[in-house]
Amino acid sequence: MANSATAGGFLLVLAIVLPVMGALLSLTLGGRHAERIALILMPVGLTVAVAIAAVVWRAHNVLQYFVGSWDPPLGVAFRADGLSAAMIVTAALLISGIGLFARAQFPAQGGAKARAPLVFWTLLLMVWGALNAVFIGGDLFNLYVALELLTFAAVPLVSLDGRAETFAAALRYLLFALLGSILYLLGTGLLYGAYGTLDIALLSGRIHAGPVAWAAVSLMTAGLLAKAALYPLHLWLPPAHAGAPAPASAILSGLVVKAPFFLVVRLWFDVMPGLPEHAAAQVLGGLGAAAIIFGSILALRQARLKLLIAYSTVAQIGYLFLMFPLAVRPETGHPWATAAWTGGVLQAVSHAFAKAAMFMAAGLIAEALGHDRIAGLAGIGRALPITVFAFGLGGLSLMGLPPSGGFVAKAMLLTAAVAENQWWWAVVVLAGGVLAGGYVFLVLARALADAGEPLTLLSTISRSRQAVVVVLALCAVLLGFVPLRPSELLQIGRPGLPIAVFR
Amino acid sequence: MADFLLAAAGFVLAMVALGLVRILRGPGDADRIMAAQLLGTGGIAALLLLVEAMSVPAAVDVALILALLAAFVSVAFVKGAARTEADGA
Amino acid sequence: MAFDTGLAVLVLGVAVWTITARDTFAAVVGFVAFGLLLALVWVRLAAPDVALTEAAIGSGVTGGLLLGAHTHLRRTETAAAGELPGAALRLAAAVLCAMVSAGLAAIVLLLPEPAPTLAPQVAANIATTGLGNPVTAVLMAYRAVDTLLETVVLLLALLGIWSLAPDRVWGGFPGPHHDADPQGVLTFAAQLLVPVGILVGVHIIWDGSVAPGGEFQAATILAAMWILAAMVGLVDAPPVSRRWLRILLVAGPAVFFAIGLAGFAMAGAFLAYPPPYAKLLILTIEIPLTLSIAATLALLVAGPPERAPQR
Amino acid sequence: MSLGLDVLTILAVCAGAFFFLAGTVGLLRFPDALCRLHALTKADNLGLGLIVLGLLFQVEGPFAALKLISVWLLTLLAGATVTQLIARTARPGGTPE
Amino acid sequence: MSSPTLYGLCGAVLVGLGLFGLIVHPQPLRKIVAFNLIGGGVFLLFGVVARRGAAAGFGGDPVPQALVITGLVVAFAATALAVALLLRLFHETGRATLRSDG
Repeated sequence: MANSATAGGFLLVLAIVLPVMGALLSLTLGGRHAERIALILMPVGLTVAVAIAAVVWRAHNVLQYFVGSWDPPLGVAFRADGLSAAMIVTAALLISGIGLFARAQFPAQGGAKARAPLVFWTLLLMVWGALNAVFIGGDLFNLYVALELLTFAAVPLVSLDGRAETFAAALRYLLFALLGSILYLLGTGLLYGAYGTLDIALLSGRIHAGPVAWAAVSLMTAGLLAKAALYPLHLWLPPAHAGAPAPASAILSGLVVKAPFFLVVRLWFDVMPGLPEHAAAQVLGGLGAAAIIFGSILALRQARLKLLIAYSTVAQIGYLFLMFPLAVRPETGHPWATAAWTGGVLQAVSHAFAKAAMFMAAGLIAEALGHDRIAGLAGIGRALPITVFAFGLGGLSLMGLPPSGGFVAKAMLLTAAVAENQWWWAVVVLAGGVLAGGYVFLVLARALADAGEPLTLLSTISRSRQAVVVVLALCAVLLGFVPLRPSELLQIGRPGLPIAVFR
Repeated sequence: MADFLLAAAGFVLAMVALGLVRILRGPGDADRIMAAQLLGTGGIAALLLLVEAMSVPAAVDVALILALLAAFVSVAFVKGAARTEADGA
Repeated sequence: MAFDTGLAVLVLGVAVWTITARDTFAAVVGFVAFGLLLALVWVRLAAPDVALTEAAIGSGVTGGLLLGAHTHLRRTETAAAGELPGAALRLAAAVLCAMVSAGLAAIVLLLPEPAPTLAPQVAANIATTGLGNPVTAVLMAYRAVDTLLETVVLLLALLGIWSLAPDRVWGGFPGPHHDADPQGVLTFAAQLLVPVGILVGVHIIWDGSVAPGGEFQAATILAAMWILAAMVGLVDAPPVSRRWLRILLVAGPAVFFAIGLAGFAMAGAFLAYPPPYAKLLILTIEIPLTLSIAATLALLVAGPPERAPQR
Repeated sequence: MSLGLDVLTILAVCAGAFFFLAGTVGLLRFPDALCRLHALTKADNLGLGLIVLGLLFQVEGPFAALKLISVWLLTLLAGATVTQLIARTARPGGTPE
Repeated sequence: MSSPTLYGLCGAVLVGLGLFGLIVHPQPLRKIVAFNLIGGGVFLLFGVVARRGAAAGFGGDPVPQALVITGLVVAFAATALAVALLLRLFHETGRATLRSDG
């Protein structure tokens, strides 16, 4: 990895500073301005995100910045490799889409109605800044602060509606997240105590297999799993994600849970690349498999649409962790390991789009009907065809059917599992697909059923909001058509891979 | 001298530890707060002795803050006690 | 060594009490005692800056916050205690936690000798920051970005707390109103304490560049003094919709960001200070930052708006 | 000179420590809350005061001495406030403020 | 055994104790207290790491000490948010429990 700051590194600073300063400004100016600030920052932030990806792609190397010109280990570095770039662009696209969708739900208002809009728009920007900080953090403690930033931005989103049950859900989420943070921090301290640095690049050169490294990484992984809601630490997720207003659910399910997953990937593949531990990776995979099966079965048994989608998130998070037993190999650069790794990351990205679209579609349906009971969905397919179509498109990706990003991701995991003679993971992938098909069709069958009499909708749903949902769902599908070049982007900066040897 | 001061700090802390038994035994909140008060004073005394024994004069500020915030916590308790009674009535 | 053993045993004893006490009030009092003892430990570990922070935040303000919460929840605690999980689960949890502790203890014994350290590098570069206190140099120069994001975390927590307000009181006064009692003992105590506290706060921030102390510790003291004055009814929190209040809250981080961005022009990097002006710039950040953090901490304790703004 | 100051310090600190001992014994042995309160206040105010006095012989400069004395005064103030209010709450039928 | 190591062992036990409280106590306020206890243990371990790294005339490595200060402030913010959520939950429902049923 390069050992000095690279040109264009200031883009990384902007990726954090712009949203955070925007949030501070909207907190100061309040009510009517918060939405405007967010809407102005969206194209700007999207440009920065694309620029980062372009610079990483053109240089074929890691984009690096030393804050305050202090070199690590004394200072803090920001780094963007191909994976960071992909996640930054994903976040920017999704935040913009969710922002456009949320305009109708959180319009600028004065007086007593000003609370939810101000909080939503400010937190939307904060989540964005925090996610970018997680994606480019090159220092383990700086990442801790970024994770806390993300937690504190995400928790209030859960109870934005102010309903009693959402306070309990938010509190439970907060307690899980805090436990996760403190375990992560503990691991960080142990690593510093053993190796005298918190910089990921320096650490990867100094770390060696031993009890201290293992204890630190286990603690950090455990903490991150609590935040990522991997089975059996998923209990907080369904009430929190289902209780939040639809745009907030989309942020939480689509993006926020991906940040701890991203850090687990960083930890296992970047902090300690030379230390494969097959048994530990099998445990992670096993938890992922359990998440897929239990999450899907619980999703099938839900009576409410938003809870069904939330349990589906529990299941889909499981797929992310299937990449560990398949991609953690003694010999780095193994072709099937690379396929599994790419599949896992692609799953994270395509699930982000698909799940955001599905939560927002569910939000529109609930707004139109006044409830989200699955049993009462009959006729909605005729009343809101575009929305139901978008829900179906998202479902396609969850099931892993072609053409969709989910299909490519799951196919890569499947192929890697078969090629590496770990067929049991392939069985899980297939079973998860069938179960996902079950709960998606359960909803679609109800929605497309004939209501007998024409539905009277509580409110009319604007075309533009439905369009945003469809576009996000289409993004998830389109990922299935462009797998090759982006996955090459993903490999930039991966240790031990031939592509990264551009120095 | 340093050894003597350290020993004195240890003795005061030991006394405080015995006082903590009162927290364990209760029976009322007043006793608990009294024990905490004793612990606060004893802790400050031990700290002052420690500062002199280790010759880190800057740490006197720690004692200063502890004394300030001990008062703060006490007021919080008293207000709380008043509130609880008002609730109960 | 004997002293350290005694202190460590005492800390553990108080901790066990805090966890096992049947009564929540006792646990909270135990926690305050725990924080106080930890401050002593930090002095023993030659970390006076941390000792100051622990005394101010860890024991003092957190203790006050928990005591306040307990007064509200008092009646629910006994009911909730009935939901204690069964003995088998508790045993399993105990075994798990004992294993975690044992593992960590083993790791502590396994830490490498000589211990890796950045102290020489901190010392070698401290001249360019113009600061005399190495901890302040780490917080305000080498790892300034952590500190910057941390102040944002505080603001975010405050926004999160405000967001809990019911819509009808949004923008109103945080927390309950306290009636002033001019003859009361508490009022008298507060009137004496607050000016002293403010002096101590100023002293701590002033000292921070050369001696232990800094903006967080000073801000906590200022915040505690404000809370004290509010508790006895001498002052009331302003409605959270006030523009000046929002500006006060954001000013510190905003100045931090502004000087950080100016670093691009002045010293070629975000949050870089040109050496001749480093100390001046850091002080320029620290003063508004102290006020902003103090206001944020005080309002964090005050809680969400509870009383509607007057119209 | 230094030796004389050291002796004074040792004497004062020992006396202070004795009062802490007395306070603790009182806290443990006295039958009711008000008696315990009495024991406690005597002990910690005097104990800390004597220890501060002892340390005053060791410090350099008036500012450090001022700090030490303020620590004691602040503790006295906190103690007095709390004791008075505890006394009221502990008395049957008494109300604080 | 040196004094820093002793406090390191103390920190290790504190983490376990706090974890136990966090798992076992049904009352959210007790969980919050337990979380702070874990925090105390974790910060203590940082302090031990710092003390072991004493060099260059400093009594301890200033970097982990600075990290602890940041961590303490963040932990306080977390405690304040959790307490506010808990009190709001209590005022809204009259109960202070995390159980979703009942």
